[in-house]
Amino acid sequence: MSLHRFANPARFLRLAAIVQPWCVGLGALCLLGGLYLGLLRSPADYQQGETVRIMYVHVPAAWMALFVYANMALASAVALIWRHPLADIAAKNAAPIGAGFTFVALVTGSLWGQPMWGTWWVWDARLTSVLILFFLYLGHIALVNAFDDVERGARAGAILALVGSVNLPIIKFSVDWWNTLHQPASVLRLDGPTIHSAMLTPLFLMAIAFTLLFVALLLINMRAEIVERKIRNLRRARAAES
Amino acid sequence: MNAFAALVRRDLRLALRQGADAAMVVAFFVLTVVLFPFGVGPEANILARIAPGILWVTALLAAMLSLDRLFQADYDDGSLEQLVLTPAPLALIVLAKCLAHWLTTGLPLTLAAPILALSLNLGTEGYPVLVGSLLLGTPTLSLLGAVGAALALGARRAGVLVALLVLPLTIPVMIFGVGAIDAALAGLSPRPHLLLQGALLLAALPLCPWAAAAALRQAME
Amino acid sequence: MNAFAALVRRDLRLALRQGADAAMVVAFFVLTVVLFPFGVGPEANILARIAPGILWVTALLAAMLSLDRLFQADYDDGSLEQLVLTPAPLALIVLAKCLAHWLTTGLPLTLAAPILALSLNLGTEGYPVLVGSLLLGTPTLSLLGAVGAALALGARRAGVLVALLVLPLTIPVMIFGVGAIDAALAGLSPRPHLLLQGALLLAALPLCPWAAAAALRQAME
Amino acid sequence: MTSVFTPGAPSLLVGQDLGCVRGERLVFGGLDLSVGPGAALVLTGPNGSGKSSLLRLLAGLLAPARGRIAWDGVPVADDPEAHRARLVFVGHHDPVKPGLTVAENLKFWMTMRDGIGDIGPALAALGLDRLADQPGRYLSAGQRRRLNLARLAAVPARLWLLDEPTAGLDSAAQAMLAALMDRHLAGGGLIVASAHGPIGLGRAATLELVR
Amino acid sequence: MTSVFTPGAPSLLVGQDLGCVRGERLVFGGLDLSVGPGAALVLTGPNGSGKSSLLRLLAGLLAPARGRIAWDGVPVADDPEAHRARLVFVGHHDPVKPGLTVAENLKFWMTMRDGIGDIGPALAALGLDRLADQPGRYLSAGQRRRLNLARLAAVPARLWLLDEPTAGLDSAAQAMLAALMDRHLAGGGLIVASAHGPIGLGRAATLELVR
Ligand code: HEM
Ligand SMILES: Nc1ncnc2c1ncn2[C@@H]1O[C@H](COP(=O)(O)OP(=O)(O)OP(=O)(O)O)[C@@H](O)[C@H]1O
Ligand SMILES: Nc1ncnc2c1ncn2[C@@H]1O[C@H](COP(=O)(O)OP(=O)(O)OP(=O)(O)O)[C@@H](O)[C@H]1O
Ligand SMILES: [Mg+2]
Ligand SMILES: [Mg+2]
Repeated sequence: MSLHRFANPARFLRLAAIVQPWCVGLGALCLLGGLYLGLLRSPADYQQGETVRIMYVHVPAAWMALFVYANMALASAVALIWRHPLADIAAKNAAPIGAGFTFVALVTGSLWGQPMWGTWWVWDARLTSVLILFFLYLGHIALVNAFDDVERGARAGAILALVGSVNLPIIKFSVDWWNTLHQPASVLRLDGPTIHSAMLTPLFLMAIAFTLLFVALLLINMRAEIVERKIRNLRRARAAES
Repeated sequence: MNAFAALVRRDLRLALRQGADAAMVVAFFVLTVVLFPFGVGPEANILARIAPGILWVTALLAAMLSLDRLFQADYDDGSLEQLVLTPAPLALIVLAKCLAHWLTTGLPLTLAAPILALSLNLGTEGYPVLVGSLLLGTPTLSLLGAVGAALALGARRAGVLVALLVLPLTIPVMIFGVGAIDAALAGLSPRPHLLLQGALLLAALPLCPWAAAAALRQAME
Repeated sequence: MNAFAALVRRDLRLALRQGADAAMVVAFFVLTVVLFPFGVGPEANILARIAPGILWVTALLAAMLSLDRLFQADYDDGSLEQLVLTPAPLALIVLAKCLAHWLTTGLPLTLAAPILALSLNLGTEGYPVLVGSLLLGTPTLSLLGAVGAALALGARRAGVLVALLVLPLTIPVMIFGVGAIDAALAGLSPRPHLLLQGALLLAALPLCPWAAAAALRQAME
Repeated sequence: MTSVFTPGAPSLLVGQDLGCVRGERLVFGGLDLSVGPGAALVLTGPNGSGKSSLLRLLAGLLAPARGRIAWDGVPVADDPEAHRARLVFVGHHDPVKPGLTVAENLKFWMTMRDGIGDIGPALAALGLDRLADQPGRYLSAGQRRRLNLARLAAVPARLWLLDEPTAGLDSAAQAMLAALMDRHLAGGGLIVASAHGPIGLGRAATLELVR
Repeated sequence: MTSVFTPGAPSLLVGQDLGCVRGERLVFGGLDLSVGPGAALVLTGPNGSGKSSLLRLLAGLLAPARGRIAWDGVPVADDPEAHRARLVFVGHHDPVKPGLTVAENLKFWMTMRDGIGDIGPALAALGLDRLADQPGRYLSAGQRRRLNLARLAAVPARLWLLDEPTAGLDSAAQAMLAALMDRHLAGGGLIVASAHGPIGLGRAATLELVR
């Protein structure tokens, strides 16, 4: 009976089956191209040397961290307003992927920070707000998984994602201010250095690759979850009949 | 409106009769603040330097302590479903519970803070701003906390989960709170920080009860 | 003994169902530690200085956040009276619940602590002592907390008393814990502090389950 | 699924084609019911057949997976606050605060419904007058149930939704409840109640749920 | 205060001159009772008359304000652990963990009594076999009660103390419980149960408590 709510997931599943291989293929292509151009063909930075190549992973990952959260909030709004079950599932499954990108951004940033700033971590505004974003993701994941009833967890998660999306700019803004108050102006950062096109192309390729990767992962997760819910329903129905 | 007052009065009465939660909150606040001189050593200047931060962080953590119980007791004994069935808007009911929570945690914390500040050698310029920023900030904590508590209702390990949900959201409140005191100590005007704290409160005042009410309705299912 | 293992297993299962819970405690721990740089500012040397205090306060908070529910849930749903009616000695049952609590709170905290200490720039000499003192101290927190949680069940007016009695008992645990790390950082021997922590644990191990069991029996009346 | 229509002229509470899903499992579907003024509907059926779920649906605590519930022809989802104002729901739990006295407990629920009258008659209606000053913590199971039911007498409402109201009551209290329900029906009220046995509603329609 | 003596040869459970004080108020006093092997005693009386209190006294959850309780002539206070090992108590609350499945819940209570057998028959005895894998959170009120009662079938014990065991049960479950109780009595077990109506114990003595 509750399967009736997944009547259109059948259509979604069909669509996803078509889109997903394309995402994987194109994503892999962009990834290889971006890595090739970035790691082998682009110039080393005159200041930073070879370590600048971390940028090709770090920056797109950081972008994705924000992008995925925005998507999640959007999906949550759709789920809450129109009660669309697919939006629920999308928001729920986007969170771990977003957390993954955020984690990659944090780790690559740290790895970059070690040679650049001589330390793995500083309490800089941008770093700290990414860290908080990571916690928002973790809180979301924890909440969604803290209920025995899958749907209940998903809907609680949707509310949290919305509240978080209101708060995210506030956090960013407050952390920026906090930092300017406490931190001496010596924060090491490339203040918008004019980037070479030789750096820009691989950067964009990587960004596209990450986006496609995200879509592919999301589709895979969503399909798995829909199938899992179906199986559970069937099992319940059979238990009820016997 | 009648219902609002009745609910606040009931929650206050329950808190005063049993009292464990509010007392726990203040006791935790005092204990943790007192702990830091042990850790940092008794150097007055370092203590004074970190005093605003310590006071705000511990106030925040102390508020967390009682949050998971905000709706839990009412949920367990069936009072919550009756509250949901009351004709009054659910957001108003949430607001009443937040007010009662603040009166039993935020307010005592605010009152205890100056005494603790003394033990941390906070500069005299800091006191009024400390109290002011706590007065403006702790209600926001209660409001944000209500959202977390409502979301975590029926979840396992609600206590830690609530903290996990709420702490990231409360960071701006704390940043401006500490900022205000630091500004006052540095001889600057704390006004912009306090105004921002006020703005946060004004934003949270309608939004949080609404979100918490939505979450509570979910929990009834 | 069978009963002991069964109870630990049940509590662990309840806590770990779907696997997110120990992770939740660690996430909470990290989050709390992160609050302090916001409060006291990002200067590495000050952070390093208060790191032991921060880590211990957080451990205490995490323990308390989950402790008030240690018996409450079992009390509310009637499981507690059934546990009391089990042939196994009640003190053993309390001990089993403490062990499960420690395994899901104290242990993950202890394991996560070194990583957090890194972000607070704790001196390298501090690490082994940090872990050791948490290993020795967190079980005591669970045990003391159990007494508090049990007392709070039956307590009517006594709620306030409980908070004020049990919480201060955790102070020595924290002070010796912080003291041990500070001693190590200062190049002194942390041994006396650790020995004292060990003594506290040894004293708490028989006393707390006994006291908690007595309190639980009261709560049945 | 069984369905029962109470025939009668102006039918106030109507549920059409109701379906309920809990824990991702269908509890019932395609259920119709209708209760007119002065009429009572008794829900029966084995454990887990969905009596409580149906009552929660009618109270608006659960959203129906399908179908609609209407009052006087207007879907209750259109104005949930008005619906809440016209009903009293007595569930499996007794909302009694251990720290408040019996009188305080009842007074609170009365004020929440904007009643400011005297709770004395309501307490007396369920034989609780002698206990008015006892803290809720000292009540026996049946006394708690009586206190829960006393809300029926304290708060004016057209629609009573009662989930096994007699559970734990002694025969005196059951008689008091029956008298209360009779008076309610005589005044044009509506009752939907679940039960495993007779609950003192003589001429009520029955809706049997099956699993 | 009323008192009833079940006459009969070897009388296992005996209470003499029992008095109970709750909330600083005397609930009953001077109560005598005695239950022999294969016999049942049904406690009746109005709400608040002390049925639950008496059962808790017999279980050892409450200490009697006066009088003594003996098993085979030995005061149970002398060896409370042995007394706990010989009884199962079913109270007003159902000790069901929402996060554990039905089977896990029952298994747990079985292991706590050092049973390591199969829970299948006990689940079947109360018609819960189909629900074995449902989380406790999804149970209806009657299903929880059944799970609570399933402990009777899962744990071997001489003495059953049942507080309104049929509350919330449908007729099928009431029959299952009656069968279970019959078998227990036939095997020489003892039952003390409180009730507001018939609970399927045919030839049981009755102890009427008054307020
Ligand atoms: C854990 C540490 C770090 C974190 C969390 C972090 C976070 C971020 C974020 C969120 C962005 C994207 C923001 C935007 O485009 O507006 C970003 C971009 C960037 N980061 Fe990092 N970062 C870290 C460390 C570093 C380090 C050590 C460097 C190099 C010294 C670095 C260099 C850059 C550059 C060059 C960009 C692109 C800037 C732009 O697009 O304008 N980051 N980082
Ligand atoms: N926890 C308690 N503390 C103090 N007094 C209590 C407590 N529980 C019950 N009482 C009081 O003791 C008396 C007997 O209560 P008890 O629960 O034994 O009654 P009962 O016969 O089981 O009633 P019911 O039929 O309602 O279950 C009541 O008057 C009640 O007010
Ligand atoms: N909170 C819940 N979440 C999910 N499923 C539930 C929940 N409560 C009950 N159920 C399931 O819904 C079905 C109907 O439950 P409901 O409580 O409505 O039954 P009932 O007819 O009231 O039974 P009883 O006579 O035992 O009170 C049951 O199969 C139960 O397992
Ligand atoms: Mg029911
Ligand atoms: Mg009773």
